[in-house]
Amino acid sequence: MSEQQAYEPKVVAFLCKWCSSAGSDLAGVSRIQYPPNATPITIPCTGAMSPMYILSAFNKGADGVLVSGCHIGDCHYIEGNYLARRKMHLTMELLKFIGVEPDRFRMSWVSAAEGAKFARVVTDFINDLEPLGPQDKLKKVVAND
Amino acid sequence: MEKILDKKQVDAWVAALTDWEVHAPVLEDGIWAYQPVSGAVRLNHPNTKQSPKGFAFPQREIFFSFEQIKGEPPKLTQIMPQAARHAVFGVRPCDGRGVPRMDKVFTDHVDDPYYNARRKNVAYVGLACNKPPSPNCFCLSVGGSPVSTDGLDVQLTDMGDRYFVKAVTETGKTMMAAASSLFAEPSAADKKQLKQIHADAVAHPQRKINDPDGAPAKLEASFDSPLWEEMARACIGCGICTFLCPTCHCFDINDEVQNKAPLKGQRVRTWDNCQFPDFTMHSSGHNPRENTAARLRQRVNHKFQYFHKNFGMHQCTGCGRCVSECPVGIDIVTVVNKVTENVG
Amino acid sequence: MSDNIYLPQLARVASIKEEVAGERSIKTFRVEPVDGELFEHQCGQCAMLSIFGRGESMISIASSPLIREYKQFSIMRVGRVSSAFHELEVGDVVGIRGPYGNNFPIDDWRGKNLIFIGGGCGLAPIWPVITTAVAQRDNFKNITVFYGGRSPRDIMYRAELDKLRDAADVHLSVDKAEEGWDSYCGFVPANVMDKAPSPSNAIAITCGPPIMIKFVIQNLRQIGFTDEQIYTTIENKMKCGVGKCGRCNVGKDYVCVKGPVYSWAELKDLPEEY
Amino acid sequence: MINIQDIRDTAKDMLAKGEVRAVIGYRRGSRGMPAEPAFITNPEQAEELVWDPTCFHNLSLYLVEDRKFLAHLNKTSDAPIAIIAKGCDARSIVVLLQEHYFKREDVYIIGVSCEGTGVVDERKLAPHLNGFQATKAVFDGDDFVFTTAEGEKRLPAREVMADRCLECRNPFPKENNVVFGEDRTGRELAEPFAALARFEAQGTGERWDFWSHHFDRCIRCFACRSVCPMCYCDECVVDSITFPVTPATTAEEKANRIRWIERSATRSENITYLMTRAMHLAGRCTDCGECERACPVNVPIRLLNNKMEREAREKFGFEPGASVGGPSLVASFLDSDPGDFIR
Amino acid sequence: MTKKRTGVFVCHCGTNIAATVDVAKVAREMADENTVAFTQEYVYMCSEPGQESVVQAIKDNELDSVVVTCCSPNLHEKTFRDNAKRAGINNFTCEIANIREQCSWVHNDKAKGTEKAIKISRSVVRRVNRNKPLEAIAVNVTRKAMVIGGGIAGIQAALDIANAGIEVILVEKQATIGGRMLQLSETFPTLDCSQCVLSPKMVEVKRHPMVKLMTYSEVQELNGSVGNFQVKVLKKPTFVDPDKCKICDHCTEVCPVVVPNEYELNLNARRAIYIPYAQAIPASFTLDENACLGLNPVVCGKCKDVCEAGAINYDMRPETVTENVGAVVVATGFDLYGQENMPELGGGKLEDVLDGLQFERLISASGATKGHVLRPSDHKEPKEVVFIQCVGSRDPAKHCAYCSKICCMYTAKHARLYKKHVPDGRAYVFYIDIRSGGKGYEEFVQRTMEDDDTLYLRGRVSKLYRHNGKVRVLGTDTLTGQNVEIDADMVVLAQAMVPSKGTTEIAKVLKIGRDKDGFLAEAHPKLRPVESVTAGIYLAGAAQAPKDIPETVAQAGAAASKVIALLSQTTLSRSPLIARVRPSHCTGCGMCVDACPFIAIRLEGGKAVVNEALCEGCGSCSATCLRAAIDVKNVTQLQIHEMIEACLA
Repeated sequence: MSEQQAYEPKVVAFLCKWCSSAGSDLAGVSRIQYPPNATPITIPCTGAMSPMYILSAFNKGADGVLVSGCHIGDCHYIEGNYLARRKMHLTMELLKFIGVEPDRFRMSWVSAAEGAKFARVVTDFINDLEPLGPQDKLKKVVAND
Repeated sequence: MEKILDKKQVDAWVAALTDWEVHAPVLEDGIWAYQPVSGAVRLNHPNTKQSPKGFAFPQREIFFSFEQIKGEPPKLTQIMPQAARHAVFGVRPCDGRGVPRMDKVFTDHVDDPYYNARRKNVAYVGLACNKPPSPNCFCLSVGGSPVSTDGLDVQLTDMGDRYFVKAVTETGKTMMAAASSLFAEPSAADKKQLKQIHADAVAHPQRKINDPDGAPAKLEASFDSPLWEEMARACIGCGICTFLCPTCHCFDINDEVQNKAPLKGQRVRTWDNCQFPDFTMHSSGHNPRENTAARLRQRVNHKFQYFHKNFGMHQCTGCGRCVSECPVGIDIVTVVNKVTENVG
Repeated sequence: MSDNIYLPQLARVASIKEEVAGERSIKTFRVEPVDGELFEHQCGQCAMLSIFGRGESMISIASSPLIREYKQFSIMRVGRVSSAFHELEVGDVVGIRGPYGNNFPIDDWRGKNLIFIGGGCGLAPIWPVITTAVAQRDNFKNITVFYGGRSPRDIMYRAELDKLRDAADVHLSVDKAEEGWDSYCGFVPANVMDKAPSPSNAIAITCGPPIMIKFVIQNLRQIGFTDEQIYTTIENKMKCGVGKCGRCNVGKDYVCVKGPVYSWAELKDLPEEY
Repeated sequence: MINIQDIRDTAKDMLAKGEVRAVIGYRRGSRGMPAEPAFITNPEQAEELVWDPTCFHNLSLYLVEDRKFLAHLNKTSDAPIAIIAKGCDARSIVVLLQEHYFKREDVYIIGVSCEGTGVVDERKLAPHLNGFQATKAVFDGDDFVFTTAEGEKRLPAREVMADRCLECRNPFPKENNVVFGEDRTGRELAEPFAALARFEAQGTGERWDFWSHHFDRCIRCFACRSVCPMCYCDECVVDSITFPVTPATTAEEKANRIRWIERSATRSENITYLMTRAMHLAGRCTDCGECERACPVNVPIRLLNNKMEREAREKFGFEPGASVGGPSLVASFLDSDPGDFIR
Repeated sequence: MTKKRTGVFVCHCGTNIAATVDVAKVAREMADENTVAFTQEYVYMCSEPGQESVVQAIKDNELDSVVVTCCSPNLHEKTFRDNAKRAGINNFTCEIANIREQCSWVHNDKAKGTEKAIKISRSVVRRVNRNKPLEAIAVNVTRKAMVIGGGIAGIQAALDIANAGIEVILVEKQATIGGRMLQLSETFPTLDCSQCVLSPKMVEVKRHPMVKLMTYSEVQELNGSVGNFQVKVLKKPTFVDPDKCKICDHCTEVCPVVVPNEYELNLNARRAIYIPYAQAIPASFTLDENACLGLNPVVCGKCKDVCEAGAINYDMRPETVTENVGAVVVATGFDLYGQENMPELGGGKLEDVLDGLQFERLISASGATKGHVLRPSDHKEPKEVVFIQCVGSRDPAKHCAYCSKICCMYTAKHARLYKKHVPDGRAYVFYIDIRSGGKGYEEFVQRTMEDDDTLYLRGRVSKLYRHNGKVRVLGTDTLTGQNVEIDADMVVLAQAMVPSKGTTEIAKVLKIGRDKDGFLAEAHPKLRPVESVTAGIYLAGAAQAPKDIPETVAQAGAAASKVIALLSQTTLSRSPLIARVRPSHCTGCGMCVDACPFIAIRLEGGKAVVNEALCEGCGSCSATCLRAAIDVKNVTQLQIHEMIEACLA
């Protein structure tokens, strides 16, 4: 690398298929601009969100991880997001506990009708990640000791 | 070369070893571990939690990297360790004796280039054990001694306010020569005292393997003994005994991939452990050593039978780490004694 | 070639043939060096094959040492690396290092009757001995090959075996009768018992599933073969191939160095850790 | 005070009558002070049983081993196994029962109450012994008495007791078939989660400095996992040294194991391993402290588990090992679960 | 086994994608993936030539899987999966990478947009690499439907379904069907008699051979899935045998217990044994267990004594029946937003302040006052009545954010009817604005406004309180900007429509979603307005959103036709993306069983077993399992793992 590249936070965004992914579609249909740093992965439901995915994303070098699903009570699968809320809370607490900046992980409820909110959530997240710099605490190091 | 070094001068000696990165045991978070030091070397440790084997045989060694663009042959780049020269201070005699045993494994039949590259850059400055640092020491039972110089480049013996310093190898002499002004010639009294300290050290009671010489044959005869199962009953199959052992050398080789397309990754060696169930498991699921009994038997036999048959010496050096650190009290001394005492 | 024992040489897949289809499929690969030449080997030796990014696996070399242009490997799909092999296409590049282990003492067998007994994918490790013996036909007396699979579809090297009939007695078998199969039906050990080859001036070489080997040896001894007349080859999980990684030992021997070829006389006294 | 002879007699009696297959308890080890697990199958051996401050092992681990062994042989239990269980150990058994790992009738719980005391922490003890090693430890009221080459050394139990015992609120094995010692539930030797609270008072940076240092030290010997009765998976999702491979396992399945982490004991991999373990123990860990005790390089693993335990208790009102019925922490939820962290 | 051969088809979508994503670069990068055997870009992949080229490419290149990088999968997933099938490969090996809605439309920077599009596409290529060919699951259909709620919506849906020759069970919580419509006096804009319109339909329900009516019954539990639901219904005891009851009314005459009459919205009282309305269906009395002195002949027993037909039976017990149905229509209706929520308007404590429904009963010929407008406090005819619209509606800060849609209309109707009953009366209507979209609606309101004694005041009412035997109304007329103070004899509040209490309960029981206001959520606001998010459960009437009768009837008909269409199939296909257990890894801990929202997993022989008919594929089990022993097909943890890897490469 000839020059130090400007830091662009890399985010993996896990979106539930029914609400948040549809919400992001609505943001698209509404042409609401937001930073391109978050790459979406659609999962059936936030209930399917294994804490492993979050740890793994950080392990592979994500600067931030976003999990977004249906509002409480709106889950397509009735209670998947309730289960997710508990799991994600624990995961987040554990990450904070070992000294990962709280802003590295974010969870939101974005319904299919909340395109603008989706854009805002991503924008806020990227804005919050920028001052933190690259995430190298949990990131895999390749070189020999 | 035999010299006297005032304990106050140890730091100066360390400072004079400018060609070396000096490591010495440091107590941190309740455990003694070798760490880089630039002074303040106080060799008042019992023994380190981990043996110094990692200097030549680290937990992780990158063999080579590979890169491949779709449709093209992969490019391999050999990665040889570019380690600094390490001078390891405070190596206990048992760990010193581990060094030639590791050398044997990694140079027998064919040379291991990674081990050799690191090994040639490590010097071991040993510290004789005036008394056993652990209640589970048994070096005398395995052909060693608390004052052994095997595998060491320099041997220090604590004589109160000073060390009796003995160069064992040419490297050791060079290291002492790097600060020759710090060293004094030993007086006759010093030599007499050294002799006495060494004699006392050897006389100090230790745990005992009853028939170390008969062990290879007796273990061979006890392969099917029901005792293995009984002794391994509490074994949890963790890696403590082998990872802490100064002579356990088993390893695994894996490809670590950073990127799938275009392919980018390294082939990496990591420590492995014969007590892990997958160690010998075939892809089919068939496992030649399928239970803890078979695996304990393997560890004990490797140390006291197979290695002896191949190299004429026990692989165990009696440091006692596996005994002290086993979370469930599996005690290789007891195991060897129990198994062998039942054989005529 | 490098003196780094862990650094593989690159080899290009020259041909792929599916021997056996299905869940336990077997494919035969011929590989050629990308640059220079590949190492020389002896009958019964193995090589460590790599697919970069997936890992290494020890595979016995299934081609005769007399063939210098390529090396042949027949690989059953069982795990991570072998599955990766089964995804290869002609022209793909793999890694290879070796040769590892000892070999069949074929030169000591001149003038003898050779009896090969293989089952399943166990034909591959003894295939170099068979083909070498056939290539040097005059050095040996009778050559007999027993080989069996679960079903006709599990018979590997089918065409090659047919060609072999000119130079050797070939006795094929399948475990279970099936329409269109006119050779022996039953297990390989039973076929051996059925044909009862003479132990006189003979060497029996067997390879296959452990249970088959066990009964083959039992039957051979019953026919009159001595332990010294029976050879087999064993496998254990291997990582380094050079006697250092510590996992393939049977007793004091590392199979990657002292094995994989053993006479039954040697093997029967070793612990059964394979 | 528990009289060990009572336990021995009970064990002897049950073995003699054939009511149990074996009694898992503690006996003197051959390598100094710590007791070691004992597997007693004939009545005479019952005399070997001991009960002292070094009985730290959570023996329920061996119930797990037993089930695995029986499963391997395709057998079911023909008689229960008796096991000596402290409060925390008994809670582990409850979690295992909750997870249907074995049946209640397959285990006979010989409960031992820790009463007003607990087990010794060898790391705390060491500085008190002037470099000598203890060969024996016994309970004596509020003290532990250690035997060393120098003679007997009496120390207040609180000074050398494991933190988890000091912080333990439930030193009594509520789930039991027979119990020795009195119920002193609610005894307070130290504030629960005291160490955790002190640690959490620090800032993000300090916490990271602390943990990164510890994570770096991990050698991935997996003693924490091996010694844990809750880590009974046949194949660990993060770093597997055991595989449930059967003749029916397809090549594809074997080839497609997910490699969440590498075997290299580097910081990132150690973190992912230890964090995943903490996540997987959330709501299941009963704070027996064995992982931290077994760790040869003193990684404060218990602190991670403790954090999860406190979150579960305070945010979700969940207590691991409290009852056999009821769903697990992460398989259930309440309407009142905190959600204010969600945007 | 051979290497996957995936084709990647990159759509420009005109310039919709191509303007912000370098589509050629996306195609080039995808070609570097090991499993990609073919790439192509095209201006409109979904066009006829585009689709043809996909089919052709699959055939020509022997592709076994397809990734189309284009718009949202909601739009063209089916299109391209159908193409895949047409080309002879399994449709579930085709996946969509959304680089339009989730990328090109929301980013300006072409370099960064391209980079993101590549990551998205690559992650989907990696996913497809592990996709298994799957077949949709066929399930047999139970040719029977259930309609929950016996109001006009439910009645209409039930009749429509029944008339198609499909058996239908109509479940009603109350003692009679008819619902809210039965409580109305006359309906706008035609002012025809509500009961006259409804009664014949109620009778038809009663008599229809394909309708099984279950009144005084509640749905307690629903299991199963589309095509095969098992519904548990609790039949509450009425203690009166409807077949024997002659509706002679003798029982009420002797009943000593008097309780407020909820059917008359507490404007009058009823006895413990009662019939809701004269038109009730079933035409039978009901004994209110809670009000009765104890169902005990020793304590009272008067009704039983007097019943010549012997219809009264104190020994009736609640009964739970399980009905198997293939589809469910939910038509559980609305309630009015409680007056207690509006303390400034009296909080429901001012006697002469009524809500819209109470006023309906007041002016209904069958109501408490037999159609005479008499105010509750003193039974005098009110001469000045204030009607207030938008009470609780359109007030996101304090109450309901939405418009209740019908209040403008019924308030106009109320004013008209009031004037009809009290010609010398004066009506005031406070409104925010008038919403009268609907056939004849605007004309209706205009006519009302034209009445000299009906005064429309644009503005809100800030306070109601008792003053000298009247209700003082403090408000503002925003047109004149003046404060208005009226001493009214009676006030009628057009309370917002809210989902009925029963709607809230049924949503939980049926596990169907509700929107932010608590109304039942439709599957898609535009395209699937009568379907709930759960397949096989349909919505009708005001439980889904405020609506008037014609709309309700239309929606009920639509729901019915959906049911008919569904139940005219003999088998249904369900998504095969459901959970799969790896028995070797399962230890039978049961966490997945607890986590499953659909009760689709059970333990059998110490292993988890998925009921394929119940599993919806949410994946809650896989995230809960500690051993990775359960996965959702084609969304496995391995696939997600590799997608994460691809996103971060």
